[in-house]
Amino acid sequence: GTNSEPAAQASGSDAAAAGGKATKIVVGTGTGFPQVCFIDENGKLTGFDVELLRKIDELLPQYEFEFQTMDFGNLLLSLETDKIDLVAHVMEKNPEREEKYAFNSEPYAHWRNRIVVAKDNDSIQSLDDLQGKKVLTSATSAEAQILENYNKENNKKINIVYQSGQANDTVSQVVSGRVDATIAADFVLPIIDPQSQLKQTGPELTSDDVLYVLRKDDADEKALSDAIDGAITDLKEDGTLSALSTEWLGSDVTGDHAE
Amino acid sequence: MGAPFDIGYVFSFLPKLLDTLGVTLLIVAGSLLTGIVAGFLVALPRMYKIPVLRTLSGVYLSFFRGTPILIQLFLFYYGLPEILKLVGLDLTRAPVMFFVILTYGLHTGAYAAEMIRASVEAVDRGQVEAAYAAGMTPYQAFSRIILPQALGIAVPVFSNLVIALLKDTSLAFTLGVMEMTGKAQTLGTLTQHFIETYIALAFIYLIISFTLEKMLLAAERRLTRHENREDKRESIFRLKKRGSYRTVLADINIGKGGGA
Amino acid sequence: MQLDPSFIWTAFWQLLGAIPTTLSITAVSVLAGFVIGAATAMLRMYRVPVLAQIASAYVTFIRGTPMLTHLLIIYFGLPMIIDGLAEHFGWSFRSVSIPMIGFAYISFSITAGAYMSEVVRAGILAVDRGQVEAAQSVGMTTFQSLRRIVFPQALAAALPNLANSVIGMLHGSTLAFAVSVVDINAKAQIVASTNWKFFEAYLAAALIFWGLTVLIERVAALIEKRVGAYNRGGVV
Amino acid sequence: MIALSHISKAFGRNQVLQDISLNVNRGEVVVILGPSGSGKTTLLRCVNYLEKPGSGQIAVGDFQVDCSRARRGDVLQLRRKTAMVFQQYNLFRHKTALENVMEALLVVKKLPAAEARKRSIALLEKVGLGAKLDEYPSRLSGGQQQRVGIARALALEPEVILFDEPTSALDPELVGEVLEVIRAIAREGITMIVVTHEMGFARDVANRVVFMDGGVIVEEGTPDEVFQHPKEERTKQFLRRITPEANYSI
Amino acid sequence: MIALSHISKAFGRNQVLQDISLNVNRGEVVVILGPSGSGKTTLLRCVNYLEKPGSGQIAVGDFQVDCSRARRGDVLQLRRKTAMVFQQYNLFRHKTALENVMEALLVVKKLPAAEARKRSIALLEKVGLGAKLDEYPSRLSGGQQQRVGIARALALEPEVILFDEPTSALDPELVGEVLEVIRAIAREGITMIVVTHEMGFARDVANRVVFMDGGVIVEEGTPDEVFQHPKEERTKQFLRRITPEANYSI
Ligand SMILES: Nc1ncnc2c1ncn2[C@@H]1O[C@H](COP(=O)(O)OP(=O)(O)OP(=O)(O)O)[C@@H](O)[C@H]1O
Ligand SMILES: Nc1ncnc2c1ncn2[C@@H]1O[C@H](COP(=O)(O)OP(=O)(O)OP(=O)(O)O)[C@@H](O)[C@H]1O
Ligand SMILES: [Mg+2]
Ligand SMILES: [Mg+2]
Repeated sequence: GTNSEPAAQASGSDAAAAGGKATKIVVGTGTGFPQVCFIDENGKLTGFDVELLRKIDELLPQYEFEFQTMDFGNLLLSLETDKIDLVAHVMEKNPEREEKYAFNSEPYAHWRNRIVVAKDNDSIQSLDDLQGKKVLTSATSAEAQILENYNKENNKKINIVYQSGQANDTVSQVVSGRVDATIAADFVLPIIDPQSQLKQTGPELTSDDVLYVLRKDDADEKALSDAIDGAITDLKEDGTLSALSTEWLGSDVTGDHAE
Repeated sequence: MGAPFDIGYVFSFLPKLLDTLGVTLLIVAGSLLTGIVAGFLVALPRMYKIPVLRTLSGVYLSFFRGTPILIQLFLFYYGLPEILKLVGLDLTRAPVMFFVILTYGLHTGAYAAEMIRASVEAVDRGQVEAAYAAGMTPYQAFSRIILPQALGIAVPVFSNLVIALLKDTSLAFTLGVMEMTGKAQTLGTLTQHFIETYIALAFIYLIISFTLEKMLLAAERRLTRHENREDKRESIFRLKKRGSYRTVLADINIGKGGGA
Repeated sequence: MQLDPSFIWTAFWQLLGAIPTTLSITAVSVLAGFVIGAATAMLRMYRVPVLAQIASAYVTFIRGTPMLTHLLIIYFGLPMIIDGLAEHFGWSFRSVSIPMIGFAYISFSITAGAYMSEVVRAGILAVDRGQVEAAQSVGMTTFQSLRRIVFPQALAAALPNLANSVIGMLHGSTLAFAVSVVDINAKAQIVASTNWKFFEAYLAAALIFWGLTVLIERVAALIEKRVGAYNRGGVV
Repeated sequence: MIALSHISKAFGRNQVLQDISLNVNRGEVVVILGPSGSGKTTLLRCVNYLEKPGSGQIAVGDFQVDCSRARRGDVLQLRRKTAMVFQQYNLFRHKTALENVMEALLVVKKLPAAEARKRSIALLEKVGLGAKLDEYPSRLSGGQQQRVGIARALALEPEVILFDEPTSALDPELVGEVLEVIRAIAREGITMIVVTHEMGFARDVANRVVFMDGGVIVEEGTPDEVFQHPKEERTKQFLRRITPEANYSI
Repeated sequence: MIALSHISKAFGRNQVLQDISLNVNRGEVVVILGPSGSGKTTLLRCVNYLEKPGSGQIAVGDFQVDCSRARRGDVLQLRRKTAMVFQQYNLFRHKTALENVMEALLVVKKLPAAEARKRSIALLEKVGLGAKLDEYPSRLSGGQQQRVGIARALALEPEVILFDEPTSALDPELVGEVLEVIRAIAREGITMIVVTHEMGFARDVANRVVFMDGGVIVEEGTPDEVFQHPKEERTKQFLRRITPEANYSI
């Protein structure tokens, strides 16, 4: 990564630039997820997802990555409408998404969703305990999918509260008791809650690979997907991936696969 | 809500937000240009009552004034390229800024069209007749008599329009344009000092709109200096005298009542 | 992307459920805004010392800044103030008891108030001074002439602007999602996220907003016709 | 009936009325003449306090007000003893002809609606508008509007009626009908002050003509005295300018 | 000089002018009289095509237009041969008195600025406004505005000047000064059609008086004929209403 432009289209790699004719790939990501994809105090787009892609870009001279940021809720729509070629936002693979989108096959992290409640709340252990309670989540997220699925199977028991993400108020909503819980991945929680006012509780609700999302039935996308898989395997092998994970997420969350 | 309130952050955020002022102003200027062109195109068929076109501009006006700009942004950013693909034009990868300026431009165009029509119509009919009676051609009458007067009438409405546009740009970040509001959010996320960022943000918007308003007011004074009377009677309830077209439009607020 | 017209229809029906939220935000902010606006306008027109300056500053600030910042400042700032005060004075009330939509109500009312004050002011200024003088000359008190002569005419004059403001607030209510209030626009996003048909959902939302706006315009025109009946007609 | 003593009025630094004293007896009709800007309107408006005089006393009937310390109640009482007919009619635009006349009866005199209605209809018939009761002002001709204005003024049964150029906003053809109504009222013995440039009317109806210029009363007397044998040079000059038509006998 | 033949004009179903023919000789001054709505203004506006007549011919000087097939260029030429003075003055509000007069000279006659300026100043001095060259209309009195309007009309050196109630929007005192200017122009032998209710003026200046009602010419003749010995009942009736003052000799 060469540049520290304030965001939208930060170009990807020197390697590709040197290599001449590289295919331009527009990577869609966000700015609202600290440590994963966000803008640092120098105005530079960075984070685990971003830096990993920059590394992958270095390994793939045939591609040149360009980042485009947007609201999380618009990422998949943008992918679908060709605005971007790839979604990188620690996206978890789930059956609903698989139906409509393609994923690469080599995961670069692992996502274990659990219920998150305020530190002093011991009354909640499972989704069943959330019946009649308010649970915060953001529209289009995989966590929303879990809750909606639960409600579908149990005839609307959990009271889902959607947030747009603009106010960045998850922690305060849970701590203040406006909502009773939220759902988050193990490695996400310390990031959004550096002061540890929340805790995870109950069993893993889902356990899925974190992958890049691509368009379905698209040969170019398939080629890209395969190339990325190769690069990720390389980065795993030389330890770069786990180093990145430790650097940004505090621990290595890249090791295992979904059961 | 993160950290406790600290006024110091407000000041430290100001320069950082100002970094992106250029983007905000670019959107405003670009949309304004687009909007005025669109406004003329839409206003003309309505003023000259051209069949079909007039109905079309009616629909245009109704749509852009009838739906929130936020939704218009989505529809244009995602929908327009799909439609254009049908006619073989691929705009999918055009920069976001293009769509943002286009949408704000078309949105502004709807209000500009009404501004143009209302100001031209507010010019006393007798002015045109006097011009015709003196043997001017319609073009001469329009450019030398109507337009200069309509400009003066339009300024206050234009001022509202520009400021509404400025404020509306605060929604462009939803499509990922890193303008001031988007920047404010990233600053808030980074530091957890949300309220301070938004106060700083509001402050900057306030200064800009205030400056714009004053500049346009000066322009209005200049353009309507012929209407200045020496004896301005001050009073809560104004005595309306016939003949001054300023009174016709002075209170019309074709602009928008709220935020988005 | 392939457009699925049938989903526009499906989404449309689901979005109808969010209309009450959107309308309640609009109604509350317009009504409260009108009261705030009328008071503000009066303070300014009668040049009440100090208060008139505060009123002007309020109007300038609100009209010069985006509605989204009002909402966010209220959302983050109000709890800080309330909880601070509550702690200080030992009240049991805490900001948590304010429902999320409450912040939208409060913030948008403040926004609407500033716009309404201009609407009210323009309406009253539109009333010919001769009307007040005529009322005074037949011996009406100031209050009588305001209530019976000025206000009815001001209302008629202000109606178009009033309708504009209502529409502005209707459209502005889309911002409420920033504080987790699910209005029509937010609902569109949620509805779409179950099957990823965003575009169709936004189209449906646009249609609803468009319909509501046209409805408001029509109603306003109807009221204007009745209230302003005296304005039409032949001579003079 | 009316006694104005030492009325002065300034707008900012512009002294519009200077120490004006004028007495009008019960039943008298006084016409005020004078060039534009001489203060005629201002004087009339001072009488019912639409303009607050700087100093002086105003007496209407047995009610007297000292302008330097008039209170709200005094002003209200003064206004209820006088009625005004405006040049621009100033009918309440959102009320029909009938409602315009009824309004003050209901609000100020607190008459029951039926009674107010009956009296208003009678008055409107008197000014020849029995057929226009339910029309809004915007649908009446200027002359008709002015006649509603006169009926509205009469409704309060004021001791004094003040007319400020009641016909100057009318088309020449409509002037006659309004003057006819005013003439009829004058015959009933109501005290009136009329600002007008209608010489024929003044001659016919006025008991006294007052000529003002520059905020002072220059000359006053019977119409004959003022029109035929003006004493002051300024009066002569003014009359020459305002009645060029008088040179041509038709 | 002017020959109107069989001019008809309708607004929607309202037939405002019915087959009107009127000839005005070079240097003649014709006054048109008639009740409100009789079509006087419409007739005047037809002469310079501000209103498009439904049918008929208009000739000004040696230039003739058939209304049923007038083209743009014809209209323009017709308008350049005539000038109009409006009741509401219609001065260009954003131009000073001088610029108002210069405007047409620059734009229509394409005179060089210096020349246009010189001629305009001369004209404004002629109407007594040499001191007000740089004032905007909003700062002039009605009479002054109307005089600028007349200067503007004269600037084009038209063959005909049309006046539509040029004094009816003026305060009584200001009427005289405008009539005086018109009178002076009449003496110079310019052809004029004047719509006015000023009887004295008509008597004094007009060569011919035309009385219109209901879109037709009811009667025409010398002022003496029409005013003193009207032949038609409608004319008599109208004259009685418009000159009630004539009953009082001052
Ligand atoms: N409200 C006011 N504020 C300032 N000056 C005023 C006001 N009302 C009147 N004047 C000034 O007072 C003077 C007298 O005005 P007034 O209207 O009494 O004259 P008038 O004799 O009625 O004239 P006209 O015949 O034109 O009606 C004028 O110079 C006018 O400009
Ligand atoms: N633009 C128009 N559209 C429709 N009707 C019109 C129009 N102009 C005039 N009329 C009608 O034509 C008739 C004649 O109008 P015109 O103005 O010529 O009368 P006038 O004799 O000048 O009256 P006045 O003395 O009131 O000026 C009237 O009935 C009027 O309502
Ligand atoms: Mg006056
Ligand atoms: Mg006319």
